[in-house]
Amino acid sequence: MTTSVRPATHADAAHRLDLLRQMLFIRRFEEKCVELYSGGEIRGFVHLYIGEEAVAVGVNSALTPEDNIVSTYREHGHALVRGVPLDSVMAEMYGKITGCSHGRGGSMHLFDTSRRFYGGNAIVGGGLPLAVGIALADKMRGESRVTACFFGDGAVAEGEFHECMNLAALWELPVLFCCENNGYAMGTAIARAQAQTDLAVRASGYGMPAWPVDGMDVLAVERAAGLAAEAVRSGGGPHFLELRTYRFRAHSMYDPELYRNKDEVELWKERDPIAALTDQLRAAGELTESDLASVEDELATAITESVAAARSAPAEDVTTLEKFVYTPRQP
Amino acid sequence: MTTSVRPATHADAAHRLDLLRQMLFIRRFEEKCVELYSGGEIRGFVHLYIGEEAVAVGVNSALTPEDNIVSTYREHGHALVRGVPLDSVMAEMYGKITGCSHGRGGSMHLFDTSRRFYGGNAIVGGGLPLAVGIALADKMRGESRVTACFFGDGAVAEGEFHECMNLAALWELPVLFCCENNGYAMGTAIARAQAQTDLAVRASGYGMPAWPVDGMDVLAVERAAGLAAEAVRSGGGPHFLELRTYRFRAHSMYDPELYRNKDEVELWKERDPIAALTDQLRAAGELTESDLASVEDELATAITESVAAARSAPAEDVTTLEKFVYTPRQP
Amino acid sequence: MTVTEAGQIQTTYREAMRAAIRDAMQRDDRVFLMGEDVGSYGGCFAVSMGLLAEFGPERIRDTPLSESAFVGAGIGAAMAGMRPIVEIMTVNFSLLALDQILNNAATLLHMSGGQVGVPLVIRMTTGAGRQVAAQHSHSLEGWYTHIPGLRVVTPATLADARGMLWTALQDPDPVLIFEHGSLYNVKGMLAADAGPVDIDLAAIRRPGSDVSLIAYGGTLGKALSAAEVLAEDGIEAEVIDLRTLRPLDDAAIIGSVARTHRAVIVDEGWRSGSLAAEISARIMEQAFFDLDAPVQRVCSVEVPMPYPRHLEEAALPQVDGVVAAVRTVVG
Amino acid sequence: MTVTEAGQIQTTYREAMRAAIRDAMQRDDRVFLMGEDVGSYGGCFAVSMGLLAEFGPERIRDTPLSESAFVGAGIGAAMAGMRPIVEIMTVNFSLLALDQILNNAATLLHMSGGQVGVPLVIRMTTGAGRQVAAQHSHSLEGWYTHIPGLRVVTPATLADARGMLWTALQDPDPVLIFEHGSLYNVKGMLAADAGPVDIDLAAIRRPGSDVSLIAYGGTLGKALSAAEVLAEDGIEAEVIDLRTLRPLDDAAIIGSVARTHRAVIVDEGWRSGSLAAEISARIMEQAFFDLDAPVQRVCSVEVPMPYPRHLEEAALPQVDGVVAAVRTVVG
Ligand SMILES: Cc1ncc(C[n+]2csc(CCOP(=O)(O)OP(=O)(O)O)c2C)c(N)n1
Ligand SMILES: Cc1ncc(C[n+]2csc(CCOP(=O)(O)OP(=O)(O)O)c2C)c(N)n1
Ligand SMILES: [Mg+2]
Ligand SMILES: [Mg+2]
Repeated sequence: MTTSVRPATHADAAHRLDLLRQMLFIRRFEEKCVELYSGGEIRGFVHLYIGEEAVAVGVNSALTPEDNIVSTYREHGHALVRGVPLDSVMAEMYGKITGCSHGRGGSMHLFDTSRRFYGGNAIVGGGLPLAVGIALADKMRGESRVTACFFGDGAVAEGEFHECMNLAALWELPVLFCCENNGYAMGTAIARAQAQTDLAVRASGYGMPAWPVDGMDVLAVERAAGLAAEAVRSGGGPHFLELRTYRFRAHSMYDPELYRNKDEVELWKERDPIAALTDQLRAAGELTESDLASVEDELATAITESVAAARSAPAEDVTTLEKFVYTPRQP
Repeated sequence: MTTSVRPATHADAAHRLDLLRQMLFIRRFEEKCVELYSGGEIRGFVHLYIGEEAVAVGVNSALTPEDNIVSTYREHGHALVRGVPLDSVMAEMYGKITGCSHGRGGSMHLFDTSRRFYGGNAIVGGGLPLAVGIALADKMRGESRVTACFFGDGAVAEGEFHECMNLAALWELPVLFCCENNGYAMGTAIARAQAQTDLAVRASGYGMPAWPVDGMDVLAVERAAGLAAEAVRSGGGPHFLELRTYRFRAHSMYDPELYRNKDEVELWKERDPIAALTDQLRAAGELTESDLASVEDELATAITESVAAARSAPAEDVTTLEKFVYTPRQP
Repeated sequence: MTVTEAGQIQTTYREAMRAAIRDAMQRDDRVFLMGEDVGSYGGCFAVSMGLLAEFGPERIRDTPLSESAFVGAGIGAAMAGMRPIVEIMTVNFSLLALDQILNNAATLLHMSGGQVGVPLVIRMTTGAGRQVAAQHSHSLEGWYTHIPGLRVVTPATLADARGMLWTALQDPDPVLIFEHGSLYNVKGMLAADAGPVDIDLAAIRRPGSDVSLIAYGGTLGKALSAAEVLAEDGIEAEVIDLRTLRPLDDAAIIGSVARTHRAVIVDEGWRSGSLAAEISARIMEQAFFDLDAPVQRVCSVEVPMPYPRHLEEAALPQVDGVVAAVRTVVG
Repeated sequence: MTVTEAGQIQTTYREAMRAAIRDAMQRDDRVFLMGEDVGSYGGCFAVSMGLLAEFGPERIRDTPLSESAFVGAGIGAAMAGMRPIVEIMTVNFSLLALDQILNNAATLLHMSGGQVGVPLVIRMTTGAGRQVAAQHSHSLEGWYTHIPGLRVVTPATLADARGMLWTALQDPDPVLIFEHGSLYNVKGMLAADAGPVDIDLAAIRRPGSDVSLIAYGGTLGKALSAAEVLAEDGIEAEVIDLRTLRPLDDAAIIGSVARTHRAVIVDEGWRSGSLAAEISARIMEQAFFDLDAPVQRVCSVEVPMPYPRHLEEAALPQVDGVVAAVRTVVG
């Protein structure tokens, strides 16, 4: 949390530009999703991460490819920055064979085990026990991996949260709990769901280090996650980060947003993590308009191409409907 | 907790003698159960409270008849001191029609709604949501009742515990959480189940007053419960007491007790709440041997009579097997 | 709302449900609605939209994401004399509350020997069809029909959406109402003075003599469509809307089969262990000698729901499949 | 252990299960046992007695009372390459973990498009018969047979208790093992070199030509006893032990019915929505024209289990009831 532990790379303009690029990547991807959803090309439940990009980017940046990630239904950002190929994520939104989950999962169930990305879970709190178990396996085998587990503020009210926090702390498992506190669980403001709204305080009651982080500042997230992940990796047991953030859009694709007022949304939008870093880089003379334009171009091209590829990719044949229910038996 | 709030009655010798009598009542009742179980007259799971009597007696003594109680499968003590008639409790152990649950429940499911005694729940943690709901009803109707909810240290690991603590605190419900911390959940010592073994500290994380109490000292329990119940009753929201106690016998009727050593058991037995109060009263000259003998006689007679009554009470006819599955419809 | 000359109003299933809740709240001040996002958000499926403004946050009570605790709290409040309507957002999340529903709501009356009634209504959305994939597409109402002590109803029409709730609230025992997600937008005419309806009897939605087509909730529409297709070929299907799944209206089912000598059951649950199996078994037991052909089931294919539309459609019962099944029995 | 000349040893079902666990632990160091009181206590039903000393607390892993978290952790550990055996003390508590079992264990393979296998074994005790009343007497294995993605097995013999576990552990998908509580003390002879057995096929435990008596787990013994009673009257029942409840061995069931033309199913689940219903429906669909009489079910009466012995006996399937049911079909 202090500048003393700040890795050298953070000072590095190229690194900061890369963080910006990653956040833009998520943003542009999801803006395209909005378009495609409106056009009826993608369906189901689609939960946008817009506004929260600094969290995924900052945390992921502190992880190594050997670490594990368990996420929620609001996981486009986590998947993309983890390196799950854009084309396979887009194809998954279309339910095509080339999707990262073979088209079976859709937006809420992105998986890529080759990148140790363990989904995509649509039951609130449902991924937490999986993260505990993956970390248990690592610990039993003496592997020094971190399992980063994302979940929302709403999940903190679930019994499973409690059971998992206790179990991870009791068994000193290498889990990095990343609570994305965006202030709402659907339409329920945190103060109407939690007796103790200071979630880091709550978490520290389990006897694990826990602290709040400005989730709108990608560098702050990266620093905190770096510190915590390092502690977890070196045997310090589970750690908990409360990443204070905000979603700029509806809970799912559209909702009437009766539960919050426009001023609040506008106030948070002023803290847009992408705008903030852009301004910072500009002010430091580390970002020119043409740098930005070329990043945007590159992203736009890649996203457009991914849409084209997804559109033309084959859909699975209905005759294989029952595939993936059981593992094919070895003869 | 301090002597200043200690009700006048506590100084009262008659009151203290009554507390002793109640503890002895539970003890003698359960000793009889051991005998009857060994003789095969009562069956099923029977969980003894021996060693923990000060908790039930002290807490109940701080409640009024208008308050509600929700308990566990280790509830003989709670039921008896609440005033559920001995004969009906004994008959329930026999599964007879005259039992307090019409014989349907047995040892783990004692009920007496006329005494606002809401059972007798054999799912660990399962009673907690009921207590929250009963308290919610009271609060919505503006009744000033306390709902005392008993549960063990093991239940604290269950997700339901967490959900209920949060809900009660969030909605400021009149629940008195009475955690009977006897150090073990079956064979699992608390340190092998809880990352944070200081349960009062854990509880206070929900933003409710919570403190540990010497559960082997009935006067200490009564004082703490009195203070907490008063605070709950007067709108102070939920409170949590961690009642530190010990069961002298096996988890259920018999178990090999491999999980704890004899010395530990002996050490705790030296703190037997009944012996302690007896000694105290004797030392203060408030208890003569003949007082004690007459209490014991009275209890022995009542218990013997209850056994006789239970034995000769009718068993339900099998033709009514399906009774109590649905409420009979009004025509 | 315009009332036609015939005393009819144009409405939707959603509005009919909302009118039923409003009506119950007005009639009985013990009634309240509790669940995730029933208040500020306006209800996940907008059923309770506007009710918060009308009845306030005490009676339109938003809960945290704590399914076990708030369902259990509903049970406790019902025990204590209130008449809660608990909304579980969808059946998918009801698993987290299943212990409370089975081991408390359904069982307390019996365990207490008739003392503790649980006049609780639990509403939840069920079913698939919106491409929300494997964790959000369950039809588990069949499981609930296995539980003694519960009543399970499935309004499939506007009149039942409007009328079943009040009757359920009058029931002294717990009643579960399953609302198929595909129905909320269904439009139609309803008597302006529509009110409570019975929740005991199945209804013949279309008379016919050649085959009994047995359906409920979300499959009723498909059965009726199939009946129309079949009618073009001169096959007259009698379409039965079960309405109440527990207890089943055996007389209606067996009566119809006695007339038609053939039956096809349409049930969105996975085939193995479906409610359709129970109905088939009952026809076997009670009408074997009336049957001219084996009873057929049209159920969901046994696969977690895939995201892509064409696979989801292939997994679910469809009109074609129903028609084909009927053709095999009226060979 | 004395080995007879025929290479047999005298053992119990409990010891056979324990031998199977020990064997698996020795063969494969990815295997570990995890659950409530499997360690220090020696296992609730003493199945794992002694294994803690042999394998240590890492591999004989006591858990807190957190069914959802430790079952989910088993899923996560299996995903990560371990081979966990998770013990849920009894099926009654499995409801608290049902969300993890259905929405993760059974579904991950599909949601991830074939990437995430869950080679997990979950063992639990099922059934009634020990007067432990309404919350501790469930037979819910039928529910689990409804879930695509799971395999469900029920060892009813010593050889199966000894042999099913290893085969289950070799299965790439989650396998649930239900052990009926009444079986642990069953004594008998077992081959000294007994080892893995198939978990695909039903077994004919007694050949016969007059009626197919279909049973499994705790009801197999009752079916065999009934067959003996019937044999005295010249009625030869073929007794089928289903062994695996999902997937059902249709060929064995239908083959037997084709020979006997009559069937009675004995299942301890409550009648409505029982596994027996599914079997009856399959016979309807696949062997209707072979039947000389309607298939009958002998199930539990639909009542929460009452405590008194005579009522419990009346509620459960008994030999008498099986005999009577057979007489109605071989009229
Ligand atoms: C167990 C469960 N209950 C309810 C839901 C419906 N639901 C989906 S997301 C959500 C809100 C979750 O809020 P939070 O955890 O804060 O995550 P966020 O959506 O804000 O990222 C709800 C209620 C669900 N998916 N799972
Ligand atoms: C949900 C659930 N899991 C497991 C059990 C089995 N069980 C009964 S009592 C018990 C230990 C509970 O310990 P604690 O809460 O400390 O209460 P105590 O018995 O010590 O009074 C266990 C594991 C159960 N009844 N319910
Ligand atoms: Mg949130
Ligand atoms: Mg304890």
